[in-house]
Amino acid sequence: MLVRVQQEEFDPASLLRGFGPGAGAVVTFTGVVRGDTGRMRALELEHYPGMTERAMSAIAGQAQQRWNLIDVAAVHRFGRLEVGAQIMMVATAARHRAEAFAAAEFLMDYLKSRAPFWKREIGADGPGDWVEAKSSDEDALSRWD
Amino acid sequence: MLVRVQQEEFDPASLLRGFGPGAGAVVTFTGVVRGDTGRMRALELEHYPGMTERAMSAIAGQAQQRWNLIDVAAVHRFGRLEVGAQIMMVATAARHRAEAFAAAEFLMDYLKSRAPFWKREIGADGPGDWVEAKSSDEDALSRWD
Amino acid sequence: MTLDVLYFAWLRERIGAPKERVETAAATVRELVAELVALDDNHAAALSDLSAVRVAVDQELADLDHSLDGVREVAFFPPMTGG
Amino acid sequence: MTLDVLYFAWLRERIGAPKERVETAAATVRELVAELVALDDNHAAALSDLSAVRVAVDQELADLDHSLDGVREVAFFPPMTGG
Repeated sequence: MLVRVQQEEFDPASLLRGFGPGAGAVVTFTGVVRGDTGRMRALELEHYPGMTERAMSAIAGQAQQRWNLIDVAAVHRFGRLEVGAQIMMVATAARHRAEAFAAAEFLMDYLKSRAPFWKREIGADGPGDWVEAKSSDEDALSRWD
Repeated sequence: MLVRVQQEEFDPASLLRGFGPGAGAVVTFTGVVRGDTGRMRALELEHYPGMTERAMSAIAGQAQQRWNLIDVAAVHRFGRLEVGAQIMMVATAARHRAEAFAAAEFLMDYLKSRAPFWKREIGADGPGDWVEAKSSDEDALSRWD
Repeated sequence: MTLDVLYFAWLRERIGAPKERVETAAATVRELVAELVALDDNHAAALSDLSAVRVAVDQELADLDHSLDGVREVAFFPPMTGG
Repeated sequence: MTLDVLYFAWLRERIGAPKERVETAAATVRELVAELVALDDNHAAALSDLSAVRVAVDQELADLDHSLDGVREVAFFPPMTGG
Protein backbone atom coordinates (compact mmCIF):
# COMPACT_ATOMS: atom_id res chain seq x y z
CA MET A 1 0.00 0.00 0.00
CA LEU A 2 1.27 3.44 -0.93
CA VAL A 3 -0.29 6.56 0.64
CA ARG A 4 1.24 9.98 0.06
CA VAL A 5 0.23 13.55 0.84
CA GLN A 6 2.50 16.09 -0.78
CA GLN A 7 2.71 19.57 -2.26
CA GLU A 8 4.90 18.51 -5.19
CA GLU A 9 3.76 17.23 -8.58
CA PHE A 10 3.72 13.43 -8.86
CA ASP A 11 4.60 11.16 -11.75
CA PRO A 12 2.00 8.40 -12.31
CA ALA A 13 4.42 6.25 -14.30
CA SER A 14 7.05 6.14 -11.57
CA LEU A 15 4.40 5.57 -8.87
CA LEU A 16 3.09 2.59 -10.83
CA ARG A 17 6.45 0.97 -11.55
CA GLY A 18 6.23 -2.54 -10.12
CA PHE A 19 2.69 -1.87 -8.87
CA GLY A 20 0.50 -4.92 -8.21
CA PRO A 21 2.74 -7.84 -9.23
CA GLY A 22 0.61 -10.76 -10.44
CA ALA A 23 -2.45 -8.58 -11.01
CA GLY A 24 -4.55 -9.00 -14.14
CA ALA A 25 -6.27 -5.62 -13.84
CA VAL A 26 -4.95 -2.20 -12.88
CA VAL A 27 -7.28 0.81 -12.65
CA THR A 28 -6.15 4.39 -12.09
CA PHE A 29 -8.11 7.55 -11.45
CA THR A 30 -6.44 10.94 -11.79
CA GLY A 31 -8.15 14.17 -10.70
CA VAL A 32 -7.15 17.31 -12.59
CA VAL A 33 -7.89 21.02 -11.89
CA ARG A 34 -10.59 22.09 -14.36
CA GLY A 35 -10.72 25.69 -15.54
CA ASP A 36 -14.35 25.68 -16.67
CA THR A 37 -15.42 29.11 -15.56
CA GLY A 38 -12.52 30.95 -17.19
CA ARG A 39 -12.20 33.15 -14.08
CA MET A 40 -10.39 30.53 -12.07
CA ARG A 41 -6.58 30.45 -12.19
CA ALA A 42 -5.88 27.76 -9.64
CA LEU A 43 -7.19 25.81 -6.69
CA GLU A 44 -5.78 26.18 -3.20
CA LEU A 45 -6.04 22.94 -1.23
CA GLU A 46 -5.90 23.08 2.53
CA HIS A 47 -5.57 19.86 4.53
CA TYR A 48 -5.22 18.59 8.08
CA PRO A 49 -1.65 17.29 8.43
CA GLY A 50 -1.59 14.05 10.38
CA MET A 51 -5.28 13.30 10.04
CA THR A 52 -5.00 13.32 6.24
CA GLU A 53 -2.50 10.46 6.17
CA ARG A 54 -4.50 8.51 8.76
CA ALA A 55 -7.78 8.94 6.89
CA MET A 56 -6.26 8.02 3.51
CA SER A 57 -4.55 4.94 4.95
CA ALA A 58 -7.78 3.84 6.63
CA ILE A 59 -9.76 4.24 3.39
CA ALA A 60 -7.09 2.39 1.37
CA GLY A 61 -7.03 -0.40 3.97
CA GLN A 62 -10.79 -0.79 3.78
CA ALA A 63 -10.65 -1.07 -0.01
CA GLN A 64 -7.84 -3.60 0.16
CA GLN A 65 -9.77 -5.86 2.54
CA ARG A 66 -13.11 -5.51 0.89
CA TRP A 67 -11.90 -6.46 -2.62
CA ASN A 68 -8.84 -8.51 -1.74
CA LEU A 69 -6.65 -6.15 -3.74
CA ILE A 70 -3.14 -7.09 -4.74
CA ASP A 71 -2.11 -3.47 -4.28
CA VAL A 72 -3.56 -0.02 -3.72
CA ALA A 73 -2.07 3.47 -3.97
CA ALA A 74 -3.41 6.93 -3.15
CA VAL A 75 -1.54 10.19 -3.65
CA HIS A 76 -3.09 13.58 -2.88
CA ARG A 77 -1.54 17.02 -3.26
CA PHE A 78 -2.17 20.19 -1.27
CA GLY A 79 -1.25 23.85 -1.74
CA ARG A 80 -1.75 25.92 -4.87
CA LEU A 81 -2.56 23.84 -7.97
CA GLU A 82 -2.87 25.57 -11.34
CA VAL A 83 -5.58 24.80 -13.88
CA GLY A 84 -4.55 21.58 -15.65
CA ALA A 85 -2.46 20.31 -12.73
CA GLN A 86 -2.94 16.85 -11.27
CA ILE A 87 -4.67 17.00 -7.87
CA MET A 88 -4.58 13.36 -6.89
CA MET A 89 -4.46 9.77 -8.10
CA VAL A 90 -5.68 6.42 -6.86
CA ALA A 91 -4.62 3.08 -8.31
CA THR A 92 -5.92 -0.41 -7.64
CA ALA A 93 -4.54 -3.79 -8.72
CA ALA A 94 -6.66 -6.94 -8.60
CA ARG A 95 -7.00 -10.28 -10.33
CA HIS A 96 -10.06 -9.21 -12.33
CA ARG A 97 -11.43 -5.97 -13.66
CA ALA A 98 -14.65 -5.78 -11.65
CA GLU A 99 -12.76 -5.69 -8.34
CA ALA A 100 -10.21 -3.14 -9.56
CA PHE A 101 -12.95 -0.80 -10.86
CA ALA A 102 -15.17 -1.10 -7.78
CA ALA A 103 -12.27 -0.49 -5.40
CA ALA A 104 -11.11 2.59 -7.33
CA GLU A 105 -14.63 4.07 -7.27
CA PHE A 106 -14.94 3.32 -3.56
CA LEU A 107 -11.62 5.05 -2.87
CA MET A 108 -12.69 8.12 -4.83
CA ASP A 109 -16.08 8.36 -3.12
CA TYR A 110 -14.45 8.18 0.30
CA LEU A 111 -11.54 10.50 -0.47
CA LYS A 112 -13.99 13.12 -1.76
CA SER A 113 -16.02 13.28 1.44
CA ARG A 114 -13.95 11.66 4.22
CA ALA A 115 -10.37 12.80 3.73
CA PRO A 116 -9.72 16.23 5.31
CA PHE A 117 -9.09 18.41 2.28
CA TRP A 118 -10.77 21.72 1.46
CA LYS A 119 -10.60 23.43 -1.92
CA ARG A 120 -10.94 27.11 -2.69
CA GLU A 121 -10.84 28.84 -6.03
CA ILE A 122 -8.08 31.32 -6.79
CA GLY A 123 -8.96 33.97 -9.40
CA ALA A 124 -6.99 36.81 -10.93
CA ASP A 125 -7.79 38.91 -7.82
CA GLY A 126 -6.67 36.31 -5.33
CA PRO A 127 -8.55 33.81 -3.18
CA GLY A 128 -12.23 33.33 -3.98
CA ASP A 129 -14.91 31.05 -2.61
CA TRP A 130 -14.41 27.80 -0.81
CA VAL A 131 -15.76 24.95 -2.93
CA GLU A 132 -18.94 23.64 -1.34
CA ALA A 133 -19.37 19.93 -0.74
CA LYS A 134 -21.96 18.43 -3.08
CA SER A 135 -24.81 16.43 -1.64
CA SER A 136 -24.31 14.04 -4.59
CA ASP A 137 -20.86 13.22 -3.22
CA GLU A 138 -22.30 12.44 0.18
CA ASP A 139 -25.02 10.35 -1.49
CA ALA A 140 -22.40 8.41 -3.47
CA LEU A 141 -21.09 6.94 -0.22
CA SER A 142 -24.35 5.21 0.57
CA ARG A 143 -23.90 2.72 -2.28
CA TRP A 144 -21.08 1.07 -0.31
CA ASP A 145 -23.11 0.47 2.87
CA MET B 1 -9.88 9.48 -30.07
CA LEU B 2 -6.92 7.13 -30.18
CA VAL B 3 -7.38 3.49 -31.26
CA ARG B 4 -4.39 1.25 -31.79
CA VAL B 5 -3.87 -2.44 -32.44
CA GLN B 6 -0.24 -3.46 -32.27
CA GLN B 7 2.16 -6.24 -31.42
CA GLU B 8 4.67 -3.99 -29.67
CA GLU B 9 4.68 -3.01 -26.01
CA PHE B 10 3.03 0.36 -25.32
CA ASP B 11 3.94 3.08 -22.85
CA PRO B 12 0.91 4.39 -20.91
CA ALA B 13 2.68 7.63 -19.94
CA SER B 14 3.45 8.62 -23.52
CA LEU B 15 -0.04 7.60 -24.70
CA LEU B 16 -1.57 9.84 -22.03
CA ARG B 17 0.61 12.89 -22.66
CA GLY B 18 -1.80 15.74 -23.46
CA PHE B 19 -4.77 13.37 -23.11
CA GLY B 20 -8.17 14.98 -22.40
CA PRO B 21 -7.32 18.69 -22.12
CA GLY B 22 -9.77 20.43 -19.78
CA ALA B 23 -10.89 17.16 -18.19
CA GLY B 24 -11.33 16.92 -14.44
CA ALA B 25 -11.24 13.13 -14.33
CA VAL B 26 -9.07 10.60 -16.15
CA VAL B 27 -9.59 6.84 -15.67
CA THR B 28 -7.33 4.15 -17.07
CA PHE B 29 -7.66 0.39 -17.14
CA THR B 30 -4.68 -1.79 -17.95
CA GLY B 31 -4.99 -5.53 -18.55
CA VAL B 32 -1.95 -7.63 -17.66
CA VAL B 33 -1.13 -11.31 -18.38
CA ARG B 34 -1.64 -13.19 -15.10
CA GLY B 35 0.41 -16.29 -14.37
CA ASP B 36 -1.91 -17.82 -11.79
CA THR B 37 -1.61 -21.46 -12.69
CA GLY B 38 2.17 -21.56 -12.71
CA ARG B 39 2.08 -23.70 -15.87
CA MET B 40 1.36 -20.80 -18.20
CA ARG B 41 4.33 -18.98 -19.74
CA ALA B 42 2.53 -16.57 -22.01
CA LEU B 43 -0.67 -15.80 -23.86
CA GLU B 44 -0.95 -15.87 -27.63
CA LEU B 45 -3.50 -13.34 -28.90
CA GLU B 46 -4.98 -13.84 -32.33
CA HIS B 47 -7.08 -11.09 -33.90
CA TYR B 48 -8.94 -10.22 -37.07
CA PRO B 49 -6.96 -7.45 -38.81
CA GLY B 50 -9.26 -4.82 -40.22
CA MET B 51 -12.29 -5.79 -38.18
CA THR B 52 -10.40 -5.27 -34.93
CA GLU B 53 -9.75 -1.59 -35.64
CA ARG B 54 -13.34 -1.07 -36.84
CA ALA B 55 -14.84 -2.75 -33.80
CA MET B 56 -12.61 -0.88 -31.35
CA SER B 57 -13.32 2.47 -33.02
CA ALA B 58 -17.06 1.77 -32.97
CA ILE B 59 -16.98 0.89 -29.27
CA ALA B 60 -14.89 3.97 -28.43
CA GLY B 61 -17.27 6.16 -30.45
CA GLN B 62 -20.27 4.80 -28.59
CA ALA B 63 -18.62 5.53 -25.24
CA GLN B 64 -17.69 9.04 -26.35
CA GLN B 65 -21.25 9.87 -27.36
CA ARG B 66 -22.95 8.21 -24.46
CA TRP B 67 -20.90 10.00 -21.77
CA ASN B 68 -19.87 13.12 -23.67
CA LEU B 69 -16.21 12.27 -23.10
CA ILE B 70 -13.48 14.83 -23.65
CA ASP B 71 -11.24 12.06 -24.92
CA VAL B 72 -11.01 8.27 -25.18
CA ALA B 73 -8.16 5.92 -26.00
CA ALA B 74 -7.96 2.16 -26.54
CA VAL B 75 -4.79 0.21 -27.28
CA HIS B 76 -4.78 -3.57 -27.68
CA ARG B 77 -1.84 -5.85 -28.38
CA PHE B 78 -1.76 -9.15 -30.24
CA GLY B 79 0.82 -11.91 -30.65
CA ARG B 80 2.78 -13.61 -27.87
CA LEU B 81 2.56 -11.80 -24.53
CA GLU B 82 4.61 -13.09 -21.58
CA VAL B 83 3.24 -13.36 -18.03
CA GLY B 84 3.35 -9.86 -16.54
CA ALA B 85 3.12 -8.11 -19.92
CA GLN B 86 0.52 -5.43 -20.62
CA ILE B 87 -2.24 -6.74 -22.91
CA MET B 88 -4.27 -3.61 -23.43
CA MET B 89 -5.29 -0.26 -21.99
CA VAL B 90 -8.32 1.99 -22.18
CA ALA B 91 -8.40 5.59 -20.97
CA THR B 92 -11.31 7.99 -20.60
CA ALA B 93 -11.32 11.73 -19.86
CA ALA B 94 -14.45 13.52 -18.68
CA ARG B 95 -15.48 16.51 -16.59
CA HIS B 96 -16.48 14.38 -13.61
CA ARG B 97 -15.46 11.05 -12.18
CA ALA B 98 -18.75 9.18 -12.58
CA GLU B 99 -18.69 9.59 -16.38
CA ALA B 100 -15.03 8.64 -16.69
CA PHE B 101 -15.50 5.48 -14.59
CA ALA B 102 -18.69 4.38 -16.33
CA ALA B 103 -17.23 4.90 -19.80
CA ALA B 104 -14.07 2.93 -18.94
CA GLU B 105 -16.14 0.01 -17.61
CA PHE B 106 -18.35 0.10 -20.70
CA LEU B 107 -15.28 0.03 -22.96
CA MET B 108 -13.85 -2.95 -21.10
CA ASP B 109 -17.10 -4.91 -21.15
CA TYR B 110 -17.43 -4.40 -24.90
CA LEU B 111 -13.79 -5.02 -25.76
CA LYS B 112 -13.92 -8.31 -23.82
CA SER B 113 -16.80 -9.72 -25.82
CA ARG B 114 -17.17 -7.67 -29.00
CA ALA B 115 -13.66 -6.97 -30.26
CA PRO B 116 -12.30 -9.87 -32.35
CA PHE B 117 -9.47 -11.16 -30.17
CA TRP B 118 -8.88 -14.75 -29.09
CA LYS B 119 -6.50 -15.80 -26.36
CA ARG B 120 -4.72 -19.10 -25.93
CA GLU B 121 -2.40 -20.21 -23.18
CA ILE B 122 1.21 -21.05 -24.00
CA GLY B 123 2.88 -23.48 -21.58
CA ALA B 124 6.38 -24.92 -21.39
CA ASP B 125 5.36 -27.48 -24.03
CA GLY B 126 3.95 -24.95 -26.46
CA PRO B 127 0.42 -23.87 -27.31
CA GLY B 128 -2.30 -25.04 -24.92
CA ASP B 129 -6.02 -24.42 -24.69
CA TRP B 130 -7.92 -21.52 -26.16
CA VAL B 131 -9.35 -19.39 -23.35
CA GLU B 132 -13.10 -19.89 -23.21
CA ALA B 133 -15.39 -16.88 -23.15
CA LYS B 134 -17.05 -16.48 -19.75
CA SER B 135 -20.79 -16.19 -19.54
CA SER B 136 -20.20 -13.53 -16.88
CA ASP B 137 -18.52 -11.37 -19.52
CA GLU B 138 -21.50 -11.72 -21.82
CA ASP B 139 -23.81 -10.95 -18.90
CA ALA B 140 -21.81 -7.81 -18.06
CA LEU B 141 -22.90 -6.29 -21.37
CA SER B 142 -26.54 -6.35 -20.44
CA ARG B 143 -26.11 -3.63 -17.83
CA TRP B 144 -25.53 -1.11 -20.63
CA ASP B 145 -28.78 -1.87 -22.49
CA MET C 1 -20.69 -14.94 -56.30
CA THR C 2 -17.16 -15.25 -54.95
CA LEU C 3 -16.62 -14.83 -51.20
CA ASP C 4 -13.59 -14.75 -48.96
CA VAL C 5 -14.36 -16.96 -45.97
CA LEU C 6 -12.13 -16.43 -42.90
CA TYR C 7 -11.65 -18.61 -39.82
CA PHE C 8 -10.09 -17.71 -36.49
CA ALA C 9 -8.83 -19.46 -33.35
CA TRP C 10 -9.98 -23.09 -33.00
CA LEU C 11 -12.21 -22.83 -36.06
CA ARG C 12 -9.12 -21.98 -38.10
CA GLU C 13 -7.35 -25.00 -36.63
CA ARG C 14 -10.21 -27.42 -37.36
CA ILE C 15 -10.66 -26.12 -40.89
CA GLY C 16 -6.90 -26.25 -41.43
CA ALA C 17 -6.66 -22.84 -43.10
CA PRO C 18 -7.20 -19.20 -42.11
CA LYS C 19 -8.96 -18.29 -45.33
CA GLU C 20 -10.53 -19.78 -48.42
CA ARG C 21 -12.16 -18.44 -51.53
CA VAL C 22 -15.64 -19.86 -52.06
CA GLU C 23 -17.90 -19.83 -55.10
CA THR C 24 -21.48 -19.84 -53.82
CA ALA C 25 -25.08 -19.04 -54.62
CA ALA C 26 -26.06 -18.91 -50.94
CA ALA C 27 -28.44 -16.07 -50.09
CA THR C 28 -27.75 -16.04 -46.36
CA VAL C 29 -24.99 -16.96 -43.92
CA ARG C 30 -27.04 -20.00 -42.90
CA GLU C 31 -27.13 -21.27 -46.49
CA LEU C 32 -23.38 -20.67 -46.80
CA VAL C 33 -22.78 -22.73 -43.63
CA ALA C 34 -24.80 -25.60 -45.12
CA GLU C 35 -22.64 -25.57 -48.25
CA LEU C 36 -19.41 -25.42 -46.21
CA VAL C 37 -20.46 -28.29 -43.92
CA ALA C 38 -21.05 -30.43 -47.03
CA LEU C 39 -17.48 -29.81 -48.29
CA ASP C 40 -15.56 -32.22 -46.01
CA ASP C 41 -15.17 -33.55 -42.46
CA ASN C 42 -13.05 -30.61 -41.30
CA HIS C 43 -15.71 -28.09 -42.22
CA ALA C 44 -18.41 -30.30 -40.75
CA ALA C 45 -16.50 -30.60 -37.44
CA ALA C 46 -15.73 -26.88 -37.22
CA LEU C 47 -19.26 -25.77 -37.98
CA SER C 48 -21.21 -28.54 -36.25
CA ASP C 49 -22.17 -26.58 -33.13
CA LEU C 50 -23.26 -23.15 -34.29
CA SER C 51 -24.06 -22.03 -30.75
CA ALA C 52 -20.27 -21.83 -30.23
CA VAL C 53 -19.67 -19.92 -33.47
CA ARG C 54 -19.88 -16.18 -34.10
CA VAL C 55 -20.17 -14.62 -37.55
CA ALA C 56 -18.95 -11.38 -39.10
CA VAL C 57 -20.15 -10.20 -42.49
CA ASP C 58 -17.83 -7.67 -44.12
CA GLN C 59 -16.19 -7.20 -40.70
CA GLU C 60 -19.39 -6.47 -38.78
CA LEU C 61 -20.94 -8.95 -36.34
CA ALA C 62 -24.01 -10.54 -37.91
CA ASP C 63 -26.44 -13.39 -37.34
CA LEU C 64 -27.03 -16.50 -39.40
CA ASP C 65 -29.92 -14.99 -41.33
CA HIS C 66 -27.86 -12.08 -42.58
CA SER C 67 -28.09 -11.63 -46.35
CA LEU C 68 -25.00 -12.22 -48.49
CA ASP C 69 -26.16 -9.76 -51.13
CA GLY C 70 -23.16 -7.68 -52.20
CA VAL C 71 -21.00 -9.20 -49.45
CA ARG C 72 -17.28 -9.83 -50.01
CA GLU C 73 -16.05 -11.35 -46.76
CA VAL C 74 -17.58 -13.69 -44.18
CA ALA C 75 -15.73 -14.76 -41.02
CA PHE C 76 -16.43 -17.55 -38.53
CA PHE C 77 -14.88 -17.62 -35.07
CA PRO C 78 -15.52 -18.58 -31.44
CA PRO C 79 -16.87 -16.11 -28.87
CA MET C 80 -14.29 -13.38 -28.46
CA THR C 81 -11.93 -13.16 -25.50
CA GLY C 82 -10.31 -9.76 -25.74
CA GLY C 83 -9.43 -7.30 -23.01
CA MET D 1 -8.03 19.62 30.93
CA THR D 2 -5.99 21.33 28.20
CA LEU D 3 -7.04 20.76 24.59
CA ASP D 4 -5.66 21.83 21.22
CA VAL D 5 -8.58 23.08 19.15
CA LEU D 6 -7.97 23.29 15.37
CA TYR D 7 -9.96 25.07 12.67
CA PHE D 8 -9.80 24.62 8.89
CA ALA D 9 -11.03 26.38 5.75
CA TRP D 10 -13.72 29.01 6.36
CA LEU D 11 -13.96 28.10 10.03
CA ARG D 12 -10.28 29.01 10.40
CA GLU D 13 -10.97 32.31 8.66
CA ARG D 14 -13.96 33.20 10.83
CA ILE D 15 -12.15 32.27 14.04
CA GLY D 16 -9.08 34.18 12.87
CA ALA D 17 -6.60 31.47 13.88
CA PRO D 18 -5.78 27.89 12.81
CA LYS D 19 -5.30 26.65 16.36
CA GLU D 20 -5.81 27.60 19.98
CA ARG D 21 -5.10 26.01 23.30
CA VAL D 22 -8.22 25.75 25.47
CA GLU D 23 -8.60 25.02 29.17
CA THR D 24 -11.93 23.25 29.61
CA ALA D 25 -14.02 21.01 31.82
CA ALA D 26 -16.33 19.99 28.94
CA ALA D 27 -17.23 16.32 28.93
CA THR D 28 -18.31 16.18 25.27
CA VAL D 29 -17.69 17.98 21.99
CA ARG D 30 -21.10 19.60 22.34
CA GLU D 31 -20.18 21.08 25.71
CA LEU D 32 -16.88 22.32 24.27
CA VAL D 33 -18.75 24.04 21.43
CA ALA D 34 -20.98 25.83 23.97
CA GLU D 35 -17.90 27.14 25.79
CA LEU D 36 -16.25 28.27 22.54
CA VAL D 37 -19.38 30.05 21.31
CA ALA D 38 -19.44 32.03 24.59
CA LEU D 39 -15.87 33.26 24.06
CA ASP D 40 -16.48 35.99 21.45
CA ASP D 41 -18.35 36.95 18.28
CA ASN D 42 -15.87 35.19 15.98
CA HIS D 43 -16.36 31.86 17.68
CA ALA D 44 -20.10 32.40 17.81
CA ALA D 45 -20.23 33.16 14.06
CA ALA D 46 -18.02 30.22 13.10
CA LEU D 47 -19.91 27.69 15.18
CA SER D 48 -23.45 29.06 14.83
CA ASP D 49 -24.66 26.52 12.24
CA LEU D 50 -23.43 23.13 13.38
CA SER D 51 -25.10 21.38 10.43
CA ALA D 52 -22.30 22.88 8.29
CA VAL D 53 -19.55 21.84 10.67
CA ARG D 54 -17.70 18.52 10.92
CA VAL D 55 -15.70 17.40 13.94
CA ALA D 56 -12.60 15.28 14.41
CA VAL D 57 -11.48 14.07 17.84
CA ASP D 58 -7.81 13.08 17.98
CA GLN D 59 -7.84 13.04 14.16
CA GLU D 60 -10.82 10.71 13.78
CA LEU D 61 -14.22 11.91 12.56
CA ALA D 62 -16.64 12.09 15.50
CA ASP D 63 -20.05 13.42 16.38
CA LEU D 64 -21.03 16.14 18.82
CA ASP D 65 -21.73 13.71 21.63
CA HIS D 66 -18.25 12.22 21.50
CA SER D 67 -16.56 12.14 24.92
CA LEU D 68 -13.50 14.32 25.53
CA ASP D 69 -12.11 11.94 28.12
CA GLY D 70 -8.38 11.59 27.52
CA VAL D 71 -8.60 13.59 24.29
CA ARG D 72 -5.77 15.92 23.24
CA GLU D 73 -6.95 17.46 19.97
CA VAL D 74 -10.36 18.51 18.61
CA ALA D 75 -10.81 19.95 15.10
CA PHE D 76 -13.73 21.81 13.52
CA PHE D 77 -14.09 22.19 9.75
CA PRO D 78 -16.61 22.33 6.89
CA PRO D 79 -17.66 19.22 4.94
CA MET D 80 -14.58 17.95 3.12
CA THR D 81 -13.96 18.51 -0.59
CA GLY D 82 -11.03 16.29 -1.50
CA GLY D 83 -10.44 14.21 -4.60
